[in-house]
Amino acid sequence: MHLRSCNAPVPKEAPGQFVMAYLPRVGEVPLSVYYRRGRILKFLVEDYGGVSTKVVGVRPSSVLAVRGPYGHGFGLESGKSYMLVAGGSGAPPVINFIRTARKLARTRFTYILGARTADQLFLLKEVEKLGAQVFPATDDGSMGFAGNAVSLAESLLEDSHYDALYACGPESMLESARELAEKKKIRYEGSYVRDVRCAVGICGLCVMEGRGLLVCADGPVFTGEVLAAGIRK
Amino acid sequence: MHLRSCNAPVPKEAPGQFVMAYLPRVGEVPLSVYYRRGRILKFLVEDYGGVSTKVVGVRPSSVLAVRGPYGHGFGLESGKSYMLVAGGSGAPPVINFIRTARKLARTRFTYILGARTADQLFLLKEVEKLGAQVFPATDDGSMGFAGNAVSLAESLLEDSHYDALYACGPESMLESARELAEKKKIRYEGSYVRDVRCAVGICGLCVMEGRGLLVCADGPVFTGEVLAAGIRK
Amino acid sequence: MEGVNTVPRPIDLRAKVGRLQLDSPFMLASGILGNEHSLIMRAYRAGASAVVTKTVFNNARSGYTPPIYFENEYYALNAVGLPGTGVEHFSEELALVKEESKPLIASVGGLSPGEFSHVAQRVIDAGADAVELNLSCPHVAGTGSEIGSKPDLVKEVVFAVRDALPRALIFAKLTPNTHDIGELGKAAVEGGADGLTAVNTLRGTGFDVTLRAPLLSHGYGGVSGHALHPVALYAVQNLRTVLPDTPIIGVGGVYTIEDALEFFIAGADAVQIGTAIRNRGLQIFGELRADLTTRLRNARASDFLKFKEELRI
Amino acid sequence: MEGVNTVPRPIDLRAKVGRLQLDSPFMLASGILGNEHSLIMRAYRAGASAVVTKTVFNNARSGYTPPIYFENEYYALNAVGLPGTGVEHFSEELALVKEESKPLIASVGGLSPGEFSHVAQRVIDAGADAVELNLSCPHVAGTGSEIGSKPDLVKEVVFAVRDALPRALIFAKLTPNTHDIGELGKAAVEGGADGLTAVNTLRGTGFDVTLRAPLLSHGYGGVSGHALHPVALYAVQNLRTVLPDTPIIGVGGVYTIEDALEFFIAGADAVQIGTAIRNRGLQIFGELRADLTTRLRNARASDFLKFKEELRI
Ligand SMILES: Cc1cc2nc3c(=O)[nH]c(=O)nc-3n(C[C@H](O)[C@H](O)[C@H](O)COP(=O)(O)OP(=O)(O)OC[C@H]3O[C@@H](n4cnc5c(N)ncnc54)[C@H](O)[C@@H]3O)c2cc1C
Ligand SMILES: Cc1cc2nc3c(=O)[nH]c(=O)nc-3n(C[C@H](O)[C@H](O)[C@H](O)COP(=O)(O)OP(=O)(O)OC[C@H]3O[C@@H](n4cnc5c(N)ncnc54)[C@H](O)[C@@H]3O)c2cc1C
Ligand SMILES: Cc1cc2nc3c(=O)[nH]c(=O)nc-3n(C[C@H](O)[C@H](O)[C@H](O)COP(=O)(O)O)c2cc1C
Ligand SMILES: Cc1cc2nc3c(=O)[nH]c(=O)nc-3n(C[C@H](O)[C@H](O)[C@H](O)COP(=O)(O)O)c2cc1C
Ligand code: FES
Ligand code: FES
Repeated sequence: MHLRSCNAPVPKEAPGQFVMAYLPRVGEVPLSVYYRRGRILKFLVEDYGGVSTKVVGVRPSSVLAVRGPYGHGFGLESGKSYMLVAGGSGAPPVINFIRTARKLARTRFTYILGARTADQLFLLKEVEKLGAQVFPATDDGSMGFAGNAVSLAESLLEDSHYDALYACGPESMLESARELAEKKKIRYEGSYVRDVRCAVGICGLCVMEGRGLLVCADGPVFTGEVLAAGIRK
Repeated sequence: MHLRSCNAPVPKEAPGQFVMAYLPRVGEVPLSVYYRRGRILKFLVEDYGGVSTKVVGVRPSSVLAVRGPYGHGFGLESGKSYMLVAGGSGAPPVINFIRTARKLARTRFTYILGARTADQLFLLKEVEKLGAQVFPATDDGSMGFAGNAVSLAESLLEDSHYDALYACGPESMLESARELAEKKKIRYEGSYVRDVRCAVGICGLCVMEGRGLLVCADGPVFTGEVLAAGIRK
Repeated sequence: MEGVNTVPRPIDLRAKVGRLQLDSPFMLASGILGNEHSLIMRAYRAGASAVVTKTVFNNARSGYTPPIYFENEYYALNAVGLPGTGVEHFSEELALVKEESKPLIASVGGLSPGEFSHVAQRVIDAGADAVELNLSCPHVAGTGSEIGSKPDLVKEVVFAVRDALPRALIFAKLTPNTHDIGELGKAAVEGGADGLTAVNTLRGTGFDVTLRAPLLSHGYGGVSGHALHPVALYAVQNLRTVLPDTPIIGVGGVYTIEDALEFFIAGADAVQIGTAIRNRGLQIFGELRADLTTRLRNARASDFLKFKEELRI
Repeated sequence: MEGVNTVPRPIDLRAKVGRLQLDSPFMLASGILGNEHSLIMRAYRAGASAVVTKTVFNNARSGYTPPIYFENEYYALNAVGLPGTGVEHFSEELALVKEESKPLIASVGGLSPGEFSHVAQRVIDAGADAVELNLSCPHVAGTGSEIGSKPDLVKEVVFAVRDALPRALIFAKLTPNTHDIGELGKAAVEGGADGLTAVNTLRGTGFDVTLRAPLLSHGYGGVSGHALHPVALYAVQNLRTVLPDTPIIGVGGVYTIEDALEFFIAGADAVQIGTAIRNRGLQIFGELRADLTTRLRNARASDFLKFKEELRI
């Protein structure tokens, strides 16, 4: 997991939107903006073994091209309490969301980061500094809650009320987060990953199968209702 | 000689600029704007036997396309006295000039229209109404001055001072007008005709030979100095 | 009588491309969202009169890795590389499309006449109303325009498909990367095509000057959008001249009703929309329908087919 | 030392296209103002490193009647029809061009190999430094791309000119209206061309929907400007691949220094400017020179030839 920055006059994005980052002679990957300040963009990139490995390996002097931002981010309202669940490389858009949303009045965040083991947990301090309540969860119990992030979210939701559950991570995690929110009758938004190639809603490759929705143009963040309704929305 | 109007959202032109008028299945000709009011443009078209003949023959219901305006028009300053010499189809831009310039303070116009015979003189009353002093000249002496328009201009210049001599008509007339202005040491501007096809300064066909100047883009109105200097300007 | 409420005359937008009946002349072009059943249905609901699917091959293809798409204000460049799951799986997708009243046209690819005819047979069996043979993709080796730029190969491929499917509706999609598209059109018709789709993208490329790198991972791709429009219009005009009676679908740079009308003047029977979907969304179909209705009304025409005939020059 | 006045390093913009020596890589394209001696001299004075004249034939040609030109924000369409006074008169024009230090390249047309070689001989005799064979105009019957789209004819024409002018500098200007521009380039080189100019315009057309009429009197014409840019870049890239050592001049949609740099990345040795003259005037030459100087300076390069080699990918 590395931190990369690059200069690019990319228009300002909303948390949850993504860009396409192109490393010449290697490839282009969709990345959520983790941090931005003026022309500086930062990403958190997980090493998946393909293009991402090369992106992780770029030296600070390398030149990357960035196009975007694309898609739709997380809904944001002041005066609400948000339960935020991140897994793996799902952290960046969620942290960016907190960074933006914390400027709003009477807005509360609980941030859960799930991973297999303590080594894979990162940036917890940083998120704490942003004013969120932070709870780690590890499958092996090596740090924080022993179990998956959504189970932890469920137990926290027993104790206190939240207006919304936002999630970003593996699709199985998103599925259980969505079910949990439905059960609790609170707003759900999740950021989904598909095979994003054109990123502009023309090639169809990032379809949410059977729903007529495109991750790149209609998402990557979808609400529970939109996911349920699909093209009937 | 006919009067035609057509609707077109052509940007406002300066007197002396021209448009390209396209009559489908017939052709396109450069025409000076004779009159404009809002989306109504009027032209005076002489029947030369080619495309112009067909343009002259269009019924009021026909649809024409107009592109432009193109080129540069006559220089215009208030407080000056202008000697304006028109021959044949050279009248339209000159009349348009008077129509625009008469709104300026302390500006005087003398308008000479030359033709072979009285039948070919036209719109004299209209120009008088615009506040110009009007002098017809005919080769056969059938109306007004007997002789060519430039000779008449010369004799008028003997009697009183003018700041500038502007001319539009056959090239031989323009040549003598230019010489006259040079002799009298007054400003000269003339509107020239060449084989205008692209009208945007790219094909080179409307070149003022040996001068590196384009009628469509640098003209159709040229000052005496520019004509003398050519590309050295 | 002015001032009195009058019921506007009903306007009939129906179009016909040979035996293909359309509720308007505005179809979705191949490769644009037509790779999955729910996207196809979304296009129908947005007002597309027909959908041409993503080109399908016999076997699965992964296509090219990103970057596969570039755009500026003048054109789009793409080299997607014809990814797909293969005709077996794609036939299941086709079967899931529930839209009885609008034609579904399967775009068929192949590396040989045999593959074209096999895939065509499979998609027709799966319920496609017609096939469009992709003889024109400019950036995949061994298929597309490599076949489609040679009249004899065009004829051979179309003939193979016609032979396998004597009664199917067959369109041949042609490449503009040729000196003589009329020859390609004639070859397709001789091979047995019912109609032509003109055109696919033009070969093109571009570079990121700062990165000193091609804009597309494949190195080059296909030019679509505004830049393609005049070339596509020429193709249709030329095909209409050499094949006065052949059904022709125009495609290339249709963004507005004017762009579409130019195709009808040139001789097209219907048009497909591709790149403009990126800029104007699928709602472009509804907008074009509304704009065409207005045009017909203003021309005091009640029927697109007649209106179109009168546009022709 | 910052703050101390330093003399900026001298920047050398000289370019080389084979034996053609240029004071910068920015040339004027054929058909753009190159029909008369005073216009040619105006282009030189504005900073063009070389001028390619309007294409000249043996006999006078009147060309097409207006409308011959259309433009929108995406492209220009033209069908001027190669008007000219014929080589006899044009040779006199060439002789009037007084510019010793910059190359004058005569664009040569013909309806047969014999006409090409005859006209080429006349213009070289009249003082042209090189000829560019117009094997690519897309809208005149019997010449241009009708010849230039067939490798065997390309070779035959170039060979005839080479035969007549063993030592002359010969460029062949190629058409993008082909499936395989590499083949055309190879044929020209086999025929004896010193270098290639890529590309001429793409066939295209358009209609005025209100008038129900073609935008050009000829019915169709050639597409230039922005729309042509990706197609021309592909042509140069492809030619550079199949002909690694052949001098290549890129032309098509150069408006900015970025557009030119893309051509150098693709493998061009110099570029020609056409349609952009309409938008940016002849002063574009001075602007491009200034912009290239800045680029070289920023890259700490002092010399275009080296800079260009490093750009190549
Ligand atoms: C909107 C969006 C935002 C993203 N933001 C980030 C981010 O901020 N940080 C980050 O690290 N990653 C992010 N990703 C994921 C990232 O773009 C790539 O998918 C990931 O880096 C894999 O790329 P790769 O080329 O290394 O892997 P590949 O070579 O493509 O594959 C490596 C392995 O991962 C699997 N894999 C790859 N992609 C997928 C997929 N989409 N679905 C299922 N399996 C897959 C492959 O099957 C393979 O086993 C985002 C993705 C999307 C769609
Ligand atoms: C800037 C500009 C503005 C103009 N404004 C007007 C206007 O307001 N009203 C108007 O009536 N005309 C105007 N003209 C002239 C007009 O555009 C045409 O040149 C004229 O109508 C001849 O067209 P045609 O097709 O009928 O003649 P053609 O068929 O071209 O020729 C008919 C005869 O006229 C001769 N001829 C045609 N053009 C020229 C020429 N350029 N030089 C010398 N001889 C020529 C031909 O040799 C032939 O004998 C203008 C021209 C220019 C360049
Ligand atoms: C992203 C993209 C993917 C495409 N994929 C295909 C394809 O699979 N099969 C095909 O025949 N044409 C394909 N095309 C070409 C289009 O169908 C169409 O012919 C072309 O884009 C021109 O139309 P447009 O200018 O409206 O986009 C594709 C075009 C684009 C932009
Ligand atoms: C008005 C016009 C006239 C042209 N005439 C010629 C010509 O006579 N001979 C020729 O080889 N190319 C001719 N061309 C093609 C250009 O030289 C050039 O190849 C083409 O326009 C692409 O470059 P651009 O995009 O910079 O304009 C002409 C182009 C235009 C726009
Ligand atoms: S990635 Fe192409 S439509 Fe989403
Ligand atoms: S008419 Fe083409 S340059 Fe003037």
